[in-house]
Amino acid sequence: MLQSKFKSLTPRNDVLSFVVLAVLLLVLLPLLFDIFRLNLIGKYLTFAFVAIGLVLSWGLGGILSLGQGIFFGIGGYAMAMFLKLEASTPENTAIQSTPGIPDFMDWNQLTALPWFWEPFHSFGFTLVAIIVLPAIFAYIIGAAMFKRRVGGVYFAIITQAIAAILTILIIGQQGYTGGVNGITDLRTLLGWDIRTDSAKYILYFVNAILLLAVLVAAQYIRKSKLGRLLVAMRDSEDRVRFSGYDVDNYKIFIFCIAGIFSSIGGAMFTLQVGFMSPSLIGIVPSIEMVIFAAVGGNLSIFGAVYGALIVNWAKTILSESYPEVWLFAMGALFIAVVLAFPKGLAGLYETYLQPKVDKLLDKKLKKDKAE
Amino acid sequence: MDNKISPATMKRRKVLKSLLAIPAAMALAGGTFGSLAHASEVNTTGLAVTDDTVKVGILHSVTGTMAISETGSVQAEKLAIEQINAMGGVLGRKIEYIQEDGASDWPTFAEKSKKLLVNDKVAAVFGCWTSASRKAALPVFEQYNGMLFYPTFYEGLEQSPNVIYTGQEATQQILKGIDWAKETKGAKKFFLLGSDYIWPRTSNKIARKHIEKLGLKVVGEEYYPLGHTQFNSVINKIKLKKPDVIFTTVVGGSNVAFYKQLKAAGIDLTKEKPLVLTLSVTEDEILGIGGENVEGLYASMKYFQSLPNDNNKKFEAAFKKMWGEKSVIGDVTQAAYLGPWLWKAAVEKAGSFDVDAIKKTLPGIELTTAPEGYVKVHPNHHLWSKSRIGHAKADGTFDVVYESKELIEPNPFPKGYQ
Amino acid sequence: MFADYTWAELGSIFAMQGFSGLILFAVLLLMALGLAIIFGQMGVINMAHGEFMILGAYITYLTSNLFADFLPSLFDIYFFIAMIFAFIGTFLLGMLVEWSLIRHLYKRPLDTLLATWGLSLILQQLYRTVFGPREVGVSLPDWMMGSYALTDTIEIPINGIIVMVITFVITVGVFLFLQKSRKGKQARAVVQNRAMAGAVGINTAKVDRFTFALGCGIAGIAGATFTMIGSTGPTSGQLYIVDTFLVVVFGGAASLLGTIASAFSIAQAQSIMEFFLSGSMAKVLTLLAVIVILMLRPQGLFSLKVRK
Amino acid sequence: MYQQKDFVLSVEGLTVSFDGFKAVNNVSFYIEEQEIRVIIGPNGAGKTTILDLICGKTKSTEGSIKFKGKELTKLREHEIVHAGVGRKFQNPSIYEDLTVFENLELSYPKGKKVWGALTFTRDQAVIDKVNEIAEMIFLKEMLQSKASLLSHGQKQWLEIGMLLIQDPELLMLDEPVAGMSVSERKQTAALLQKITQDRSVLVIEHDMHFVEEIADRVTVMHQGQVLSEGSMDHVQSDPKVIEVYLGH
Repeated sequence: MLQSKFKSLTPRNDVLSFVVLAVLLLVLLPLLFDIFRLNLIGKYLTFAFVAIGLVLSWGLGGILSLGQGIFFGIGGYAMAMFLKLEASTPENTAIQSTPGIPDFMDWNQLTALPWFWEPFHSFGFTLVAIIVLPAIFAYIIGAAMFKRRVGGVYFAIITQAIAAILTILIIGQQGYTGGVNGITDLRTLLGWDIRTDSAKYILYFVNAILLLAVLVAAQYIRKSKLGRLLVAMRDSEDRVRFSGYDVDNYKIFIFCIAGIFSSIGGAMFTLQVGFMSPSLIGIVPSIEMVIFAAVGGNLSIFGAVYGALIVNWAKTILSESYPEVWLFAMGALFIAVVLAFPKGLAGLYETYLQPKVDKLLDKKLKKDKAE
Repeated sequence: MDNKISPATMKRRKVLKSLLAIPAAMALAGGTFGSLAHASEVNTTGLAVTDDTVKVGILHSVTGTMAISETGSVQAEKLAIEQINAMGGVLGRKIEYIQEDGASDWPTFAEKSKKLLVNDKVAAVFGCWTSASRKAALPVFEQYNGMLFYPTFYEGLEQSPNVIYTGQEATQQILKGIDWAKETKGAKKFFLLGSDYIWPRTSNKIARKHIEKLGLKVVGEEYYPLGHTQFNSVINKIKLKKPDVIFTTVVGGSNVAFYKQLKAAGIDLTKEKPLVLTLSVTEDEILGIGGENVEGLYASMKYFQSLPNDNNKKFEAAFKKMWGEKSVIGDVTQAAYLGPWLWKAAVEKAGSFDVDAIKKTLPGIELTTAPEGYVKVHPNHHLWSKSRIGHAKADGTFDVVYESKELIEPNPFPKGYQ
Repeated sequence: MFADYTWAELGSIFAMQGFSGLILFAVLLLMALGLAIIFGQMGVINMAHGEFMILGAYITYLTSNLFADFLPSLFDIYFFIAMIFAFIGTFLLGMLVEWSLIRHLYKRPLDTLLATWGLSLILQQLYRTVFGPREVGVSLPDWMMGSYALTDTIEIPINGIIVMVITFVITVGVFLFLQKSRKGKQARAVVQNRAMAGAVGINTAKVDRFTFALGCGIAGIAGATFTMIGSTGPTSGQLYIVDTFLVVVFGGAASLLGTIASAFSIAQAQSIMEFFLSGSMAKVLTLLAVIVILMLRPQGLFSLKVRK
Repeated sequence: MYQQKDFVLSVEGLTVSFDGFKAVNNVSFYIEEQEIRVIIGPNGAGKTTILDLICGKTKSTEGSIKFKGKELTKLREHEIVHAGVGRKFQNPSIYEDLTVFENLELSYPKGKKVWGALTFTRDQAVIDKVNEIAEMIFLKEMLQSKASLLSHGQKQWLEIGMLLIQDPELLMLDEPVAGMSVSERKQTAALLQKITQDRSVLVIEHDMHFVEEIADRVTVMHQGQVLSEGSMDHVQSDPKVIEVYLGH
């Protein structure tokens, strides 16, 4: 009927993908791996937040940002600032010249907490900041660029430069930011020790559930008229514009959404890994995040999750066993993704596996189809 | 932190050790120590220790931008481990190392530290190079009670029961160097230049305080982003300010650019007008810069390859035998070499691989065979060591022109310099 | 900050500072020229541009060893031969890369970014395997390293002059090539209208390969030149990539004149700010200024106004 | 002033220059309600640029464009669309990755703000309207096909359909029959007859037979300027027009 959509987007397949992923994340992986590996997987999954955002903005909207590390960093730093303040009680920091402020500030002769750190005493504010700050930042960048019709390659390079600037700034302003070392030695969240194994289990599940929630949100956007508009804009931006849409606003919106997703990932990264540093913001991590999305298939939000998991997994395994060859392998992988299977893992799945899955499902769901 | 060990355990361990010493092991052990205990008693915390092997970790960047700097440390640690094994190992056990790549990425260092401690259960880890990588890994070592031997000279401001800092902290490297510049060279005006991150900034802070304490003057302080390659502007500023000493803490690829451009701008280091005193150029860096470009440079650190003592001659010969005639040894490389030896001494003194046991024995451990000369572990887990000034020659080596008489006490939280 | 100085001192410092700005201009321009062809003319986002430059630097290193060992008498001029080798080496690698990689991606510019990023990882590891992870020191003949004392207080770095001369020659060469030579005209024709160029009998595949390889070859020359002022290591190339892209984009991607203007303005801005501010802040402010201007004028400094 | 009330569109003194080259130079013309106006002229005469200027794709250097008394040169593209101006491009520009249904649905005048698009639901009114338009543009059977599968002519129709669903008061068509087969052309002419009944239309066309068939009045452009204007017979007998066409 009219409600039916593309074959590749049929809800049935999406529901299946979602269930499979949920079972994998919430049941299989926790059963299969010890907490050390599970914590690593949790870390990889924080990059999946970024990759999902990229699928929306790049895959759907055609907006390639090479600066998603900016937003990952905003969320990560917001959370890290809160945790650091909690860790810097006057008792814990008694040996400092100014007890009660983070250690790196003390080393840099700050004698009072900078004003912009103050609100991060509040957990509520921190949570709001994790969502609102990236949205504001993305809005400013997006409004400035899209209103002036900066797009494509230019947008990619400018966002990359912004990531570079942010890194230089954070490293240079070490008294306020912890500099190149980042914000480290984070211990408790509202009094709850996040370093214990049980806390790591819980954080893993929180992270996985958040990721699934973000997937649902992404799916909703993709399925809404807005999602179709983004696809339409990629095909023919002018046609959309002259159908009475303010195209720029849609781009800004989706860029903000991608930023918010990344920021949530960053915050979860800080919680699970226990620190945040500029090395997660700069050009290299930002490009790697694009590559997770590309490997997964830049049109598939589920692919993004698998892409982030598999590339990071491969990186860990390869660098453990063959530290000298993993760069070769990574390089080859990126080239292969672009040249041999441009639709990424999702594309492979759609070509080879999905027809079989469909057949299976069709058999079982024949009765449903009768209506 | 649950670093404490119950007194009962301690007692039992001591009793067991004296009772169960296996005489047959004496021959195996090559006479360096008296007893070979069963694995379960020298290791009560489930470390990867068997009756004849013990696992340790080596954790440095083999790939990425830091690989340049960290290679020497890996080589030195492997050399020390091989030598210790040739002498019979530690408590009669051969050291097996598991090497992990930190990939110049700080989260990776944390991740790999955890892998080494949790999965591989290594008895000690030799590794990290940058402060950032150490800061990232440190909570892991504290949480899982591992022992890290960290080789790089660094900014101080840290003291962890789970880390032994085998390089110098900032005051050890800086204070004597500035004293020397004042006394020997009559320096009055200093220009401070560094890469823009925590080590140069902290070092320059200490340097500035000390310079001002001595009644001398800082005429400029400048920082450039890591990896910056254009120094002509700052060189012009230096020319304008006419300092007696350029005190530099520029690192990495920027170093190469800085010295090449300094030379091209007509500042001949051998003329010492101004004199250039660095904390960050070791023999390793000179390989990349080219000896002819730094001839006349002064470096303030604790070790130079040309140190004329016997320990160092043997070390240099062994290093070159293992890693090739062309290899060079810098300050950090030597400090990395100390790690396995300090660990061995502490383990043998404790008679146990347990981290809590060696935490107790480490302070006060001495090495008389260190290439840099005698060193001793301070209760603050840093090393007592000498300050030295080297004068670079065109062939890329240093002449040692100054050596402090006494060992300098490590002072990672220097009062009055913060 | 100038109170204690005589006018003569200040004058000579400003003269030297102006010269520093010019050197920086030459450096930025040389970095960007190759990319201006590859990215600006062909639309290929070559993230491995820095690695091509470093290949040029490594070739220079090898050549210098070769001369030092076998032809010490000619060591004084080896550098120019090394530059030719660097050009040939990177040109050939460029052809190989175009043939194996880039030619499949002309319709997908953003994908070239990913593929060439992969290429840059592979090249970095290749350098590391072959030359070791350490930086190599490229020894240069003595006459290239000193300075020339113009007056008592004004000293001009000789390597700076050499960089400027090389940049000038290469720029003029590229300009003449694109504007006057048959191959250059073909290259421009292909860029402007691939289908039409093919229809009038231009072998577009061949022209593409040549153009890409030429850009790489120029990167190789740049890399060789930068052994005079910078470092040569497996990851040194990454230091250049952001600056290089910004220069090209800021200039207006398709315009060679724009690239020149952009290199000049960025160099002067940075050089002046570096003198009054700390190096880090100068860098941040320069980048910010470039981005703000790009937001106001997204087409870059110079661009052809065309009917779209 | 009173004069303008009768005109749907009044273009006055319109000029645009690209780097000194005046693609449109001091052009004025007026379109009445329900009028079908065709602009003809040789390549490069500035015809498409005129449409670009009216719909806001290109910003004018000088002059004014008034649509029902509203100045368009100050408005942004989507505001011009909301004011009631629809425009079809020369090359069919549709969304190849979406179905015909979705193509039409996206042009439906509802949910055009970000929030509206997020919460847009496909209700019966939308479905009915899409069906009605699809019928009109001969694509009823193709609703669920991807637009990339359509023939060139069908794509042209689809784009026209996308305009119709917005119900604009001024419809601008850039070469609507270019690249069509003879039978398609006939169907299109019929379609245009049907849809132009209650709105004003501005068409660019080369095909003189087609122009004759549909035009109320014709404007001839040459080198960025209006050369002649009037009924088809009038401009065909205008010596200036003859000179330009035959002189080439």
